[in-house]
Amino acid sequence: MTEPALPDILEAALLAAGRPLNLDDFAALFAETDCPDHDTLQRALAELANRFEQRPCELREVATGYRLQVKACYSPWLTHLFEERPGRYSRALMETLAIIAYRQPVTRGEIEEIRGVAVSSSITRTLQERAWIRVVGHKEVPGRPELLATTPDFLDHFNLKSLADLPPLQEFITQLELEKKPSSPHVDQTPTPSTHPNQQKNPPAPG
Amino acid sequence: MTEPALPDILEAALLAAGRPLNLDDFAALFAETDCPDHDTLQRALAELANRFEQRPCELREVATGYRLQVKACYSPWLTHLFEERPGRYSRALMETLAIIAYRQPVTRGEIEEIRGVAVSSSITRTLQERAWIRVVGHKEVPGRPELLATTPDFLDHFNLKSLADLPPLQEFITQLELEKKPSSPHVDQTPTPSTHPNQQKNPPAPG
Amino acid sequence: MNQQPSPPASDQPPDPAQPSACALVNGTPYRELPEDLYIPPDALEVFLETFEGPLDLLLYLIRRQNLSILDIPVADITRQYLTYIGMMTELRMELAAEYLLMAAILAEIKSRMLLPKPAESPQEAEDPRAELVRRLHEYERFKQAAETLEALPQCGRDYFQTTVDTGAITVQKVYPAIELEDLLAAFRAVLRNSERLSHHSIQREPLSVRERMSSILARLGNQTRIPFTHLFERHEGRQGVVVSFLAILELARERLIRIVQDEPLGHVWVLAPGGGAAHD
Repeated sequence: MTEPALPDILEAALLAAGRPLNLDDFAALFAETDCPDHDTLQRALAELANRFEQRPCELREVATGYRLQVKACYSPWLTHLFEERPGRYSRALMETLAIIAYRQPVTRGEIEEIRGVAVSSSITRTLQERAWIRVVGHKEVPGRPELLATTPDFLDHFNLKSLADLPPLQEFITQLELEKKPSSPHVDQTPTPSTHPNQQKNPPAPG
Repeated sequence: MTEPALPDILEAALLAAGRPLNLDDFAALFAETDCPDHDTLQRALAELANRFEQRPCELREVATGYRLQVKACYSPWLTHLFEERPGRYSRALMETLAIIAYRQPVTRGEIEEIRGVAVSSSITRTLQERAWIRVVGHKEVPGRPELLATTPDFLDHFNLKSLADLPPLQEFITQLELEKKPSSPHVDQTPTPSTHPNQQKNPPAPG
Repeated sequence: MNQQPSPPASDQPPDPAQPSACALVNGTPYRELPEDLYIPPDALEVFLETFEGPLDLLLYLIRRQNLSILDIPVADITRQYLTYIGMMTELRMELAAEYLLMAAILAEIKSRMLLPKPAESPQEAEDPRAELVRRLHEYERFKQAAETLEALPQCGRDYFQTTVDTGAITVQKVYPAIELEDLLAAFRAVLRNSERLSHHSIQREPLSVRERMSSILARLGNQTRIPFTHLFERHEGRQGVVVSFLAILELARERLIRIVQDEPLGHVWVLAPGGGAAHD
């Protein structure tokens, strides 16, 4: 078969390299005796750039050299290639969010006091990225800690019109008290696991 | 701008993915409502393959899907791109790999019987690290030795679509039987089930 | 492409004058290990190490003399084989037990070949070499298969995967889904674990007051100061006014806002705590 044309060799190199290539890199593809000079290379690159106009990738010159990149207009399709399967949020994140929702505006220190453990900054960052919480001010105490509150996006996501649509705190507290003080002491004494175990472990959702 | 044509979208995805894509991967690029069916995708892929004929890369179907690869005729130039030459693998490693490929699933003991020497654990480790082989089960004999088989990545690396595409094993045994003992069942009597010629012709499909 | 990784001796025509050359170093046959070490010992070692095991060594010995595996001159081959083993031992190379086992097998075959064949039932008299021949064939097939495999196009050597930059592609982030019930369950867990919380006064603070506190703070983030009256929405009615008022009082109590009046009977302003004094 005939020897490939210069622009083809350059295209092959750009496709295989996976990194930007500069003129010296291109020159290094060739044996010293038949190495094209920089002018020739540049003309070949110009031809290549032309050739790509109708194709899904384009030749771009960046700081470290030339590279091929997929055109931005393919984003709507290619985004699906790179999306990661969404994971699950950690319990720590969910609890932090719940405390912010019910206790807002609240500082990180106050959340830590309630949960008894430190709130990692990755949790608040995640919640802020999702635009569910925001900083609404600073508490005027030493260190001026940020005051965190929920956003309208948070309400939208959970289909709430306002925070008042969240079940009132009192409901939780009443439930917890029921859990803690079983109405009949018999239940504790007789070891019959069948006695309302479900209720105790998973209190029903508040109406 | 107008919406890109289907082959262009597929080309963009193949260029961007950096791994082989199968028909399901292609389908996943689209919203459910305007997802082309497999026939349409396959026609677009055929068009794409045509389009590449004059270009430095080609569309190839390997075990895990379709991928674009730079044509082999460019390798004289491209080897200069990479500082590290791809390491040649030792004969011991290639022989072990060949036995696993043609005899799978196979135990380490069976490999040792064929090669006449112990299989060093560094060889199986290297093969597993490269994701060319994996343990697919255990043989129900004393010690429950691991059964080794090749992976789709192995096929991908060697540019194969399935194990059936492996070059056929030489049939020395048949020749021996014909020359030496044309009508005698001796070879069959030797209690080595692995030498049955039929088995050797058709390596099992990957699991 | 199809390089023979086997020792270089194979391209040497068999010389009947010296059938038992024990090694070839740079093409020169040596019948015995020279005492004066003209050959660098390393070179010989490398040569011997090219064998992948006893079967490989045997195959080499057979192929070197263009012999058929089917008709091995066992006596000859055994002698040559033992010479190699001897060299390896002399060089104190680590000798795998398999080499010695093969020596034993060869010796056994040799002795059985010497025995007269039983006259009756010639069909069952198996050639003592048959099993070795089978193993040699079997090994040779895979030795060749390994070479064929090695010669197949390989990624990064013969063909190259394409990778282009995807920096221009914007990726939408997909977030985990959570339901309100998940959130409430998390909150129940918090309350269950936090005795302290239930003793606090929060249980008496209606949620709407805290929400209003957040929204007032958020507005102060944008505006730095807001006329007090603007914090009340007429359409919310009396209850809304009460909620806003309680929120303002609570914020002031927690020193999250300042309430100032520049002049008697003038506008009352609500300020972010760090904000400067209000003036028109």
